[in-house]
This record gives sequence, C-alpha cells and structure tokens, in this order.
Amino acid sequence: MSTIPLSEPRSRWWHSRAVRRFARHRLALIGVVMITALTLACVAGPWLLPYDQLYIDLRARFAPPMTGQHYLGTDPLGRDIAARLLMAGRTSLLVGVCAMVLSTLLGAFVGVVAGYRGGWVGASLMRMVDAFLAFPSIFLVLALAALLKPSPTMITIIIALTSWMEVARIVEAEVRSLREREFVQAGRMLGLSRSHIMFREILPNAMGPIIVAATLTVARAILLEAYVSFLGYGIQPPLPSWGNMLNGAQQYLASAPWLAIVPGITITMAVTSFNFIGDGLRDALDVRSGPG
Amino acid sequence: MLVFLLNRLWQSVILLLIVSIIGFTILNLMPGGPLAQFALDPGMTQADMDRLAEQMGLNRPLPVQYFDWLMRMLQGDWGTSFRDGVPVLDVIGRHLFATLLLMGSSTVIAIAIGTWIGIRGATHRYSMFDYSATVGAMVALSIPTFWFGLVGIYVFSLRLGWVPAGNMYTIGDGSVLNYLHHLILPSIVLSLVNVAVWSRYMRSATLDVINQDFVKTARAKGLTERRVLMKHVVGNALLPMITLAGMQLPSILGGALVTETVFTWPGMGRLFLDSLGYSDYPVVMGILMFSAFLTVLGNLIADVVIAMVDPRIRLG
Amino acid sequence: ATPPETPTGRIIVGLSQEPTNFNPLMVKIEVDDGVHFSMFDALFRVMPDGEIVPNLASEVPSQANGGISEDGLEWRVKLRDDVTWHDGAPFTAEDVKYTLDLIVNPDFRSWRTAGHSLLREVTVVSPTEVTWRMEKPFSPYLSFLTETFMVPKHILGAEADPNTAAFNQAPVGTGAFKWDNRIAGDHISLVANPDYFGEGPYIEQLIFKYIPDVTVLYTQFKSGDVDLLGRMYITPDNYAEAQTLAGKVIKLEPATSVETIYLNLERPVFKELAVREAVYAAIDKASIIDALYYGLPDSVETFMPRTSAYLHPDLPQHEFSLERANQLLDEAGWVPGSDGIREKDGVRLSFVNSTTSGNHLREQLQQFVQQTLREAGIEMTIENYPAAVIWGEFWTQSQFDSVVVGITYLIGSDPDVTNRFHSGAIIAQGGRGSNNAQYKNARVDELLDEGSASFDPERRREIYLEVQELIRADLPFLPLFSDNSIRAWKEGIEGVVHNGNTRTETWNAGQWYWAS
Amino acid sequence: MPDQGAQPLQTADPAAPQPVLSVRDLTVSLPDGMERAHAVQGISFDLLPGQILCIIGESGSGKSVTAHAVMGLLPPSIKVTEGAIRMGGTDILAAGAETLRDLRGRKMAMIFQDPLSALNPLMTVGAQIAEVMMAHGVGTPGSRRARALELLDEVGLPDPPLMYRQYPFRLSGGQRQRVMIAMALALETSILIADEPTTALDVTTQAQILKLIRDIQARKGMSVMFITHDFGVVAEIADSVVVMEKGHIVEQGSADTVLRTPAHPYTKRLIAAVPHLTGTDRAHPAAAPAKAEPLLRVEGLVKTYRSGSKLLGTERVVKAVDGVSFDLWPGRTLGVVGESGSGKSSLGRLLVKLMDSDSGSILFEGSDIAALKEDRFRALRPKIQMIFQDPFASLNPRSTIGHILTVGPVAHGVPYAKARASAQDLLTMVGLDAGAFGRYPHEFSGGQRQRVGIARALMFQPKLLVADEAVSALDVSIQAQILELLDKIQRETGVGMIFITHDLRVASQICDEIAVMQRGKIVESGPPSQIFLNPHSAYTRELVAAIPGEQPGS
Ligand SMILES: Nc1ncnc2c1ncn2[C@@H]1O[C@H](COP(=O)(O)OP(=O)(O)OP(=O)(O)O)[C@@H](O)[C@H]1O
Ligand SMILES: Nc1ncnc2c1ncn2[C@@H]1O[C@H](COP(=O)(O)OP(=O)(O)OP(=O)(O)O)[C@@H](O)[C@H]1O
Ligand SMILES: [Mg+2]
Ligand SMILES: [Mg+2]
Repeated sequence: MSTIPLSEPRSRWWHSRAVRRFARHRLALIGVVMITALTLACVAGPWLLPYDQLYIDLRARFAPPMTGQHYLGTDPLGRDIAARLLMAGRTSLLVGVCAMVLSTLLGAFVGVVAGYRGGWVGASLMRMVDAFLAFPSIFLVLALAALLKPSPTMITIIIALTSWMEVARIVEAEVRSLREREFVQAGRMLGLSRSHIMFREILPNAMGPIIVAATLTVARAILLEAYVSFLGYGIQPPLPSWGNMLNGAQQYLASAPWLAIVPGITITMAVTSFNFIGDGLRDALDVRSGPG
Repeated sequence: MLVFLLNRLWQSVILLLIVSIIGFTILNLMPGGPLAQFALDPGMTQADMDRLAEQMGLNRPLPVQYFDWLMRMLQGDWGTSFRDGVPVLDVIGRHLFATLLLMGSSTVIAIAIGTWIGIRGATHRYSMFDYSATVGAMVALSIPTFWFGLVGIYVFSLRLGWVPAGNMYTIGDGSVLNYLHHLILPSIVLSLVNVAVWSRYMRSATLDVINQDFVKTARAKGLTERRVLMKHVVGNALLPMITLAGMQLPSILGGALVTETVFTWPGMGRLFLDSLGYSDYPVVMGILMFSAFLTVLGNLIADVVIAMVDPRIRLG
Repeated sequence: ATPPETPTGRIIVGLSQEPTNFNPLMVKIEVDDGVHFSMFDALFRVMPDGEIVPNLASEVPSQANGGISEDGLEWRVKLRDDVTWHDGAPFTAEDVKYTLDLIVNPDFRSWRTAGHSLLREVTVVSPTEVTWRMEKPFSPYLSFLTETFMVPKHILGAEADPNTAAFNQAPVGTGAFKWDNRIAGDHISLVANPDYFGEGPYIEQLIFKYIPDVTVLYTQFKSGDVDLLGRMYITPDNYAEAQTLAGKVIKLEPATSVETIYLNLERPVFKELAVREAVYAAIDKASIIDALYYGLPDSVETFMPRTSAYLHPDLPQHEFSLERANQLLDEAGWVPGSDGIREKDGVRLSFVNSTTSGNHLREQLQQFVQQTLREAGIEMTIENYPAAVIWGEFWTQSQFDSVVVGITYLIGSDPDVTNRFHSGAIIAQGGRGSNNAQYKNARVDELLDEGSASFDPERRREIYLEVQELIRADLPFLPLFSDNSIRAWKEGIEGVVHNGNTRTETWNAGQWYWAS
Repeated sequence: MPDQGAQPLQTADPAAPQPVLSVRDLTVSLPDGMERAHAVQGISFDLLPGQILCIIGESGSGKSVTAHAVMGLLPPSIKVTEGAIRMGGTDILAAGAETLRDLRGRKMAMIFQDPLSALNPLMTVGAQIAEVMMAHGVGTPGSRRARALELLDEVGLPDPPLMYRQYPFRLSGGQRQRVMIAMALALETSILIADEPTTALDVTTQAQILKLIRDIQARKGMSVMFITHDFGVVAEIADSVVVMEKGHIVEQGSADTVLRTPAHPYTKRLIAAVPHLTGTDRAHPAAAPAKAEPLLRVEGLVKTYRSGSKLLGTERVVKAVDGVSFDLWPGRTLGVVGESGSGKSSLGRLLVKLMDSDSGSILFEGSDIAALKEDRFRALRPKIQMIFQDPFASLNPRSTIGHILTVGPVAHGVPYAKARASAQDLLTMVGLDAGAFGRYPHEFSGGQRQRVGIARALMFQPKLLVADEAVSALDVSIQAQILELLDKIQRETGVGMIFITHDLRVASQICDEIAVMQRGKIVESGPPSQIFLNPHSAYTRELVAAIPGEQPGS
C-alpha cells in the first residue's frame, strides 16, 4: 500500500497523470520539439544568417535555393528568403498563437457559460454569437481593420474576434448535454459554485472540440493575417510574415516556385506541430483512451 | 417547442435589428464610400461628387439614412444597387444559384469525406492512415485555397486538359453536363479546407465516444463493427457536428469567396466583396440581412435537430 | 486578311472589373466604357493619333469651317442623316439636345459635367443640325464630346426617372453592337447590329467576361477561355512567358497614365524644393524599370502622355545620384541625426508613402525606394491601404504624405490640365478639382486659364510646353515612368488598334474580325 | 498464491458433461500504479451446461474483469497476460474479431454491472433491445418489436409500449438494470454472464427476474455465470460457487458445500458477515435528547415527470413523488424501501435539491428549503449530502478520485492539505487503498466506485445524509464495514440519514424507522419491528415475503 506524504501541499501539476501521459505521447513530443526549434530559429536565427532580411539586392533577385549563401534562395527584390522566413516567423507565430489563445478562451468561456446557464443569460450570449456569425467574416475583418489602427496586436485581436464563434457554439451544445449528467449534479450537491462547476468540472469534458478548434485557429490566424495585410490593414512592407510571403509568391507560381514552397512548408510544419501537440493534449486528458 | 420557437422568433427579430444597425453604422464609418471609385477620374470635379452625394442621399445624417432604409425594408423594399441600378433582391437572386451549386456540392463532399476520414482516423488511431489524414488536413489548412485553385488549374486544366480552367459554364452551352464538368475542380478545391475541418472535429468527437461503456454494450450484443461504429459511436459523435453543419448555412454567402475568384464563379462571395469594394450600401445591407437570416435559421435548425437527436437536451 | 461579308464568330474580352453601368451618361468607371463604345456613338471620334473625326456628326466644327464662332462661344454641329437606333427609329438632332440637356439635369446621376455645364441654349435647328452657346470659351469641350454618347430621346425620354429606367438594363444605342443579355457577375453579351451606319461589325457576338483576378485572367487567356485581354492586361512579370505562348499575339502599347510618387506639398518636408529634388535624385529609376518592371516602361519627366502631340521632348533628364541628393540636402541645412536620418529645425526628414495595398509591383517599388532613400538620410515608411480607403478622403482631401499612383492627366486627347495643377483645384483648400498635391504656381494658373480658352493649336502648344517645364522644375510629383501595357489576343483576331485617347481597348470593336 | 481450494474440480468421471466455458490459469494484468499488478491471477473454473455458477467475492476482487475477459471486451488498458478461455471449441483469447462478434449476443450475453453508462443515451430502450435480435438477423422489425415488448413485460417493467420509447436517463436505476437484463435475455443465449444484475432491484422484482432466468435455463439449458454478493441469491439459485479475493479464487465447489462448510477463512468471514433480518428496533444507548424540532420535516412533497409529446402520443406522465410527508430527527435513520421505480431516488434528489419539487415543503432545521434559490442554498449544501445510486455516472470521468473528494471541502474554504488528509482517511475507512487518490473513476470496480461516492458524501460532516442504494454493490463484509462506519459517524455527529435501499435485511439492521414506497406514495411507515413482523399493508407483506433465502423473524 503506497502512502502519499501528507506534507506535500498539493500534488504538483507536473506530477499529474495527464502530464505524464503527455510526456509519453510521441507525436506530442515531436510537435513540441518542432515548435520549439522553429521558435528558437525565429528568435535567434536572423542573427546567425549572413544576410539581413531587409537588404535588397536587385542583382540577386530570384536566386533559387542553395545559391551561394542564400540557402533558401531570394525573393523578387533579391532579399534572402531564409532571413525573411525567420523574421516572418516571429510575427506569424505570435499572431497565430495569441489569436488562438484569445479566441479559444473567449469561445470556450461564452460557450460554457451559455450552455450551462441557459435561460436568458444563455440566450443573450448565443444571440451575440449569432450576431457575430451573421456578418460574413470578410466583413468583420474589413470593418474592424478599417476602424482600428493596424498593428500586430490589433490583427491578433481582429482575428480572435472573428474566429471565436465556432468554438462557442460547439462548446455550448456540448455543455448543454453535459450539464444534465449526474456528475454535474454531484458537483452541485457538493455546493460548488457555478463557475467552479462550469470551468473545473464540465470544461475538461468538452476539451476535445476545444482543442481541435484551437489548432484550426492557429492555421487560420496565420493565413488570415496575410489576408488582412494584403488588404493593407496588417503588417506593412517591408516587414515579412509567412502569410504575406506566400501571398506575394502568387505571381511566380511557375517561374520561382520556391517562393511559395518555402513559406508553405513552414506554415504547414508549424500548424502540424500545433496539431500534434493538440492531439497529445487530447489524449493526455482523455483518461480512458489508453494506458495510464 | 412552440414556446421555444416563439422565444427564438422574437430574439431573432431583435438580432436582425441589431445586426442591421451595426452593419449600417460600420458600413458608413468605413473609409471610402460609394464615390471613392471616381476619385482618380480626371474629369470628375468636386462639384460632380457633391451632386452625386446629394442625389444618392449620402449627405443626410446617418440615422435618417438608416430609418429610411429600415422603413423601406419593412415594406419589403430592399432598395436598388448603386452600381447597376438593379433591385437588391434581384442582384442577390442572380448570384445565389451559382453559390448554392458550388457550396452545396462542396459541402456535401466535405461532410461525407471529412466525416469518413475522421471516423476512420479515430478507429485506426496512429495508423498510417491516421498520420496521413492528419498531415493532409494540416496541409489543406496551411495552404491558402487560392494556391490550391491555381495549382489545380495549372495541373488539371492547362497541363492535362481534363477540366476547364474556370467559369461556371461555357458561354453558349447551358447543358447540365457542361455545368457539372465545370463544377468538378472548384468544388473539390473548395471542399479541401472543410474536409480538413470536419475530419479533425469528427476524429476528436469519435475518440470521445469510442471508449464509453455503451459502446462495449453494443459490442457485447454482437453487432458488426460497422454498426457499432455507425449507430452507437457516430450517432453520439455527430452531436457537435450538427452544430458545425448549422453554421455552414450562412457561410454560403462568404465562404466560397476565394474559390469564386480563382474559378471566376459568379457567386455571392464575389458579389459581396465587389459590393463592399464599391461601397454599394444597398446590396451590402441586403446581403448582411440575408446572411443574418441564414445564421438564425441555420442555428435554429441545428438546435432543433440536436434536441431531437439528444433527448437529454431540452429546448429552451 | 479581309473582313468577312457577314458578321461571323465571337470574341470574348476578359476584364478584371465588371461593367455594371450601361447608361453611358450615368456615373461610370473606365471598364464601363468598353460596352458603351461598342453600343453607342458620340458626335465625334478621337483617333489613336489624337485627330478628332466625325462620327454621328457629319463634320468636326472648328473656327476655320465656321462650326465654332471666332469668340469660341457659338457652336454648330451638323449630323448624319442615315443613322438609326437599334430599334429602327431614326437618330435626329432631338436626341442630341435631349442628351446634352439630360447631362446637366440636376436630378440625373450623370457622369462628368465639366464643359457640359457651360452650355446654354441648345437648339434643334433641323433634324440634322443642332446649335448651342457656351458661357465662356472652352476648347477642351470638343475632346469631351468624343466621350459623350448619344442616348435615344424616344426611349429614355419616355421613362419617368432616367436614373432607374429599364433602358439602363437593356440599353438601345446606335453603335455596331446591340444588347443581348447580361449574366450579373459573369458576363455581358452583345450581338452584331447589321444596320450599323459605319464600318463593321464583322463579328457576330462580343462578350465581356468578368474575371476578377489578374492572375486568373491571364490563366484563362492561356487556356483559351478568353480571346482578348482587357484592362490590367498581362502583368510585367508574365511578359517573358507570355511571349512564348503559341497562337497568341502579345504587343506592347504605351499607356497614357504616368506612374509617379505624388507628394503633398503642404507637408513641411515637401515644402522645400531642395528636398523634392533630393528625393527625386535618390530614386534609382533605371533599376526600378529594368529589374522590377522587366524593362517594359519608359522613363518620363512629365505628365503628358508619350503619344500626345503636346509632349515636351526636351525636359531635363533625371539622373540617379546619391551624391547629388546628399549634396542638395547638406546645402539646404538638413544634417544627419544620430540614427542617420537627417533633421532640420527639429523636423525629421521622414515621410510616409502609401499606395493601394496588394499591388505587389508597387510594393516592391516602395521597398526599393525606401532602401535607397535611407542611404541619403531620408526615412520613408510604408503604410498602404485598400483602394476604397486610399482613394477616398485620404486622397481627395490631401491627407497623405506621398503616394505611389498612376494618373492619366488628360481627358481624351486635349492637353488641358487645369483640374490637376490649377491652384483653384485644391479641394483641401476649398477648391474644385483634383489638385491633390496642393500645387500652387501663379504662372501655371495663368497659362492654364489661357490654354483652355484658346482654340489656336499653335498657341496652345506653346502654353502646354511651358506648363510642363514649370512643373518639371517644381516637382509637385516625382515622375517615374509611363508603362507600356502588354496587350494580348488570340492569333487570328484582326483590327485591334490601340487608342491611348480612349479608356478602353474595345473602342473600335466594330472593326474587329476573325481572319479566316 | 492460489491455494488448494482454488483448483477447479477435476472431474475424473468421463461421462461428466463437457464445460461450455472453461477458464484456465487466467491472468489479467493491470496498468502500473494500481493497487495490485493483476486484476486476476491464475484463476481457473468451468461452467457446465445448464448450470448456474455464482461468483462471489470481495469488491474489487476481479469478478467483472473476469466476466469482461470472457466476453473479449476488456478495456484497452487491461491485458490478458496468461491463460486460456475456451468456449465450446473456440479459444476466446485467440479468436478473431468476426468470430467473437458472432458469439456475442448469439452464444453468450452479458448483463453489465453499471446499467446507466452501459446504455446508449441517444437510443430508446426498446430499440436497444430490438437491436440485439437485428444484429443476428433474427426476425423482422415487427417481430423484433413484439419480442422486445414481451421482454420488457417479462422483466416486470410497467406499460411496455410506453417503456419501449423511453430513453435510459428517464428510467430509475432498477428499471435501467431490467432493460439491460431484457437485452441480454433477448436471444436466450447458451451462456449468460450476469454481473450483479439485481443490485438495484427490490426483492419482489428480483424474485421475478431470478425466476425468469431459471425458466430460460430450464427451457434452453442455458448456463449462467452469476456474479453477486447477495448470499440469499446464491443460496437460491447457485449450482456451484466460486469465491474470489484479491484476484484469486480462494475456494470453489458446489453451492451446498461452499455455503454450508466453507473451507477458506475468507469465505467463512464472508458468510459470517451476511446480514440477517432482525425485526428488532435499533437501540439508542443514551436515549437521544428528544429535541423538540426534527432535523427534517417533509410535507406533501410532489414531483411529476412529464416527457414526450402529447401531439405525437408519446407523452409520459409519472407521479414519481406523490404527497410524501415524514419527519427525521437528528441521529436517526429513516429507511426508504419499496418497489423499483417507486420514486425513492426522486425523493432523494428532491431532498438535496438537485431537482425542484412541484409542491410541498422541506423544512430543514426549521426553515423551508424547498423554495430557496440555488445561490442562497449553496451555503447549506455541505450540511446536506447524498450518495448517488449510480456510482459511475456521478463521478466526473476526467477527475481523479483525489480531486473528486477534495473539491467540495476546498471550495468551502477547507485548506487543501487538510481536505487531502481527511480524504485519505476516509478512503482507508471505506476500504480503499490510499493510492486510489490519483486514479480515475473508470479504473475502479463497481463497488470501489460506490465507496468513492460514500467517501465523497462524508467529506463534509453533513447534518443530513441521503444514501441512495449506498451499499448495494458491496460484498457483505465490506458492506458490514461501511454500515458500521455510517453507524459510528451517526453516533459521533448526529447525522440524520435517509437510507434508500431494496435490501430489507440491511434496512432492518440500521434503520430507526422504515418507510415503504409504492408508486410515489409512502404506503406504510414504522419501526422495523412493525414492518417486518407486523406489516399493515399488503404491499409490505408481499415485499417481506419475497426476501430471498430467508424468512422474517427466523
Ligand atoms: N480500467 C481499469 N484500470 C485499472 N484498474 C482497473 C480497471 N478496471 C478494474 N480495475 C481494477 O481491477 C480490479 C478488479 O476489478 P473488477 O471490476 O473486476 O472488480 P469486481 O470484482 O467486479 O468488484 P465489484 O464487486 O466492486 O464490482 C480492481 O482492483 C480494480 O480497481
Ligand atoms: N428524468 C426522468 N424523466 C422522466 N421520468 C423519470 C425520470 N427519472 C425517473 N423517472 C421515472 O420516475 C419514476 C421514479 O423513479 P426513481 O428513480 O425515483 O425510482 P426509484 O424508486 O429510485 O427506483 P429504483 O429502485 O429502480 O432506483 C420511475 O418510474 C422512473 O421511470
Ligand atoms: Mg464488478
Ligand atoms: Mg433509484
């Protein structure tokens, strides 16, 4: 019989089974490693490369990858793509992650509260969601972008504000079903406060769709940032972002395909890593799915 | 049920009203305006601009313009387009068919394939199939639709010549076959992202259900694995999908924008963006109202269907 | 090749904007012109070399032939008698009067009223003759009339409100093509008018196809879905590839618009001529043209189109020289600050440059200029906006520091630019016009006033040459280059002629035909 | 180590029938971190044709795991590491998915221990029963429906056509359990595995079910593997008995031998712990100070469930609680017994306000809580606790036991360390290992989950405890331990208890007063002596007469 030392105030979260399960999840680890590597490269990389991301050299335009020290080639202005890619990563990753966090938090919050409370609180929250959904997202993006002063923070907020509704609705439906379950009643019997029941008891049971929504949002945010920038409301030239590198490559689809392939692969890598982490989290939290 | 519907009805009316006010305000606050398109015309003087603003009623105070719009709307008059003088309802009607055709077919493809991939991915978790589906979905999500469209056209149309390079039909040929031929590539391209989205949600939802005890019961009954999956697992996993499907309805208005552009498909997405670009207020407002209506309807249907499928959920 | 006996075949013109307005008098944009030129006729026609020839009129009025009085105020126009509307009704002077009156009707949402608003007493003398008086002599009006299409009085005049008339959705003109139908958001179809009074038409059907994206437009041209490329044509980066396409004709045609860095002269930094000159000197035009624009455009020093008879051939030529730029600024007292950006009296030599966002070539240009300016101690930051935003108040009310913009300065072929450079045309200062640079030069004002009142070609030439010199010296905008648009059509289409004096490539579609 | 008694009876007699099911040296290992490495270790037994084999044993001894292993339905985290299971000629452990599928439902059927989570929440119970037949291509939709209705009737559910259309969550615990039974009996398989099939059933219904199983067995020669802890049932139906403890078979043999002359000390202990009907009233040593005011006074409580739609003709109106009134004094226990579906759980839920009553008042310590708003009532919640009838459904599947136990007190201001200490104490008191603290609900056996539920309710020191079938899933020795615990706590803290049970022997032991419910009404109430020896109402008499294995007053 194992006894747990009573002196320990609260079992540390990193000792929890979920963390251990996560740490054993091969894909999740790959994801974490890839994202960490990417982040590190974006933070430190630009200093290590021989070229400045802004330095224009028209004689060197459209150099294919592995030309001299242009490992990933150059863009139409002869700038080093590797340097730009890493600089761009700072913005894109930040925007992607922050937008994901914001929209997921907001969506999950509204969804849980609306689903659990029901009644007029739920109805008003859900009609608010409807109101946001009622506007086609381009309209929301354009409107918000036009009315706010553009900056990376604003883009993040704009993207978050236009993508939280999906989470909210899915979570709301899920919670409406969960709130009738007996373990929730047990929570009420214990006299847990409403917010405790909503966020500590019910929310973990609705994590599946939330995690999916979060990983989808990362990808959308990275691309949406490019779209907003393309419209002139986002990151202005000469600063790069992954999305606008990809956008700018449109014209050169046939003549300089690496312009698209390089950022395309990078975005896919980042998004896939987040997804792997998401899968890992999902599995770690889904205590029934496999070995403890 | 009746009480629920009545409640929803008045909530929706208020919602539509709010949406219209917000939409109208934002629209008018956005820089530009209907006359901006003439700004680079060397022959247009400020006098011309002022005259046009006056004629189009744009120089009245916003609340006045809004109430004018609202009153007409309540009488069923959606106004006429600034751009081509056609009644807004006609404008929407003319583009609706194209969009319904495209969105309809691609949504069907996306739901069918996405759901299938999701279920299979969950039941064969961490198999080769699951890995490929995951990475495939991520690629679909990471690469803008525009790219898929262009590459698709490049490969399947310019190189292989299998499908047309765009357009809804060949001018002068209105046969169903012609439409279908033109529909193949755009609907596939458009469905890519949705397949990815659906497959991810479905996979997760299936995993949430697959270890529950009642699935064990179903197996204990000796049901075929197929029926266990389809009836017991998927039946329960589909609940969040219904919500997702309900949200697809309003997306017919803006969801296909990029695909419509790449494939020159004369649908609602283009119309909306063009109208927005030209600040064609009556049309934009019309589309907004239509979109709000579809949102309300889509979500209402989803809620009712969920309540029908899941007896634990009470409408209200 | 010779044109066929009877109209045969179909030509699909691909456009990157959608024509939506079919009443040629109502407020419209360039792309609408394509349809109007094909369906309607004006009194006169302007030819590619700038010559104005009769169209519905039987001769071009001038002081020489007595069509215009000596003081330039009385005009008399004689009309053809063999013209019918598409519905068979004859075209008469009544239609001309109706048209000219309608344009200035305060309830009608008409397009440009400049020039038309000077008309007094439009009188129908006979079915083939119409006269009017002008409030003041205004020589550019003849050129304006080449884009003023006549509308049928018997149809439009019968409608209660011409703004919402059914005519606007199914127009009736006198032109080479008749209205067929329109699929909104997709295409407009016109069919041959067999009773056309002029040359042509030789094709059965003319289709304007809306393809919103230039890349897609080009793709559909490659795939053969589009026979002839309309506006936006082929982008410079596709030129090399386009030339290798089989079965396509690719041709460079001089565009009338001039690509400039347009300055706001009321901004403190730009008030000083030395700064403007220094910035201009620090722009590596040659590299921009050769590298970024693939050597396609021509370097220019003036706003006047290269094809115009009024072009000043001997303006000082721009020379890229950072030394000169630095020297100019040093002399003017701008000294580099700690970050390398020059300063004077606490003002940083820094400005914002804007353009339509998403225009990738212009964005490349901006970034390139940004880098070279930096070497002269000038800071340029980029803030781009969507078209609707930048060309709204931001532009008209002169709220910008500087913009990259391509402007066509002339209306038709007339060299008058009062609207652009007269000090009375600054909207931000209560004027009426589009002098958004807020440029003021008394001598230029004087010359412009004289030029628009004069009907003497020789005198006018002198005037506009001097205007060009003054403006080149003052640099209210930095002229970069004038583009050569890459026109393209399928081999076999004959009769396509470029006319820089119109805004459309289909100005003479009636004379196009398929070589058989 | 398994001792002698654990070996299966080696029948030398060649004429002895071949077992339909034989389990040999079965070892099932558990994931790391559980209280022991193996759920079962080296167990062997045979199930002979037409025989009823009862498996009894300690809660958590591996009975359900064995049953699942036989069905080939072990959860993914648990693996059979050794041994063989043969059914007729088939090796279950080696069989392919299709073979197994064909056997399940047709050759062998199972009644799961936890009826609520074992039923698909989105399907009507009728459809779920009919589905078994459909799976094996039996009958037409019409005939399947008819058979399902018949089954519903046979398991004693009222108004089968209406029941057919109900969803599981609308049924009482016992009703769900009977639906499970109906499902398992649908095809009258040759092997029936019943995992505590009657824990939620009152004695009359239980008798009816046992008779039904007997009938089918007699008719079809069905072999039954019956897991139970109810010695009354064992005595009544078992042909042979297997006794399990901590994953081992400690004794097996014919029912008579094991029950009358138990060899293994554990078996002896078990039999000694079997509760008996006492018929004497509970003694309170220090005659409790006769407080003027009852802890709880319930008057005219009514709850009616309405579901379905009148329009579609699917309306169902159940008067679950119909004018119930009673008083409960501190330190006293009121037993609520009665028919399955009579409204006992509903009454319990009303008392702890998990559900609003339609009318009537609940005076708790003198103030009416029936009309109190949730926000105001929350502060009172620690004083009123409930042990849920369905232990698994009432535990949050994503929380560890530690969290489940401590969350309540912590939310009410108890420091975590203190809550944790008392949680661990309680876990030990209810007979769970302290390692349970970090485990999740699905990793426990049915009885263990139930004990977690008990521990949770005791984490506060409640004034009123509603225990809904709190000990029904426990083997008799642990049951006795728990009852003792409750008794001790009651004496120490003076908690008033409402003890809902169908086990009249248990009720007779610990209740001061017993209320008998039928169709929402209390038909009779009084002290045990009255209820068991001198019942007034016909229903009570019937109930007492049906207690298996033993007669009152004996
Ligand atoms: N999924 C699981 N993961 C880990 N341990 C488990 C799991 N299922 C059961 N166990 C453990 O296996 C042992 C046997 O469990 P089993 O369910 O067979 O008990 P049981 O004899 O049926 O008890 P009860 O009478 O309480 O139902 C128990 O100690 C239990 O904790
Ligand atoms: N949510 C519900 N909706 C509709 N009817 C219900 C619901 N819950 C219970 N019932 C019905 O109410 C009656 C009383 O149910 P309750 O659960 O109180 O019975 P019980 O006495 O606890 O029975 P058991 O001993 O079987 O647990 C039953 O007939 C049941 O079918
Ligand atoms: Mg068990
Ligand atoms: Mg009950």
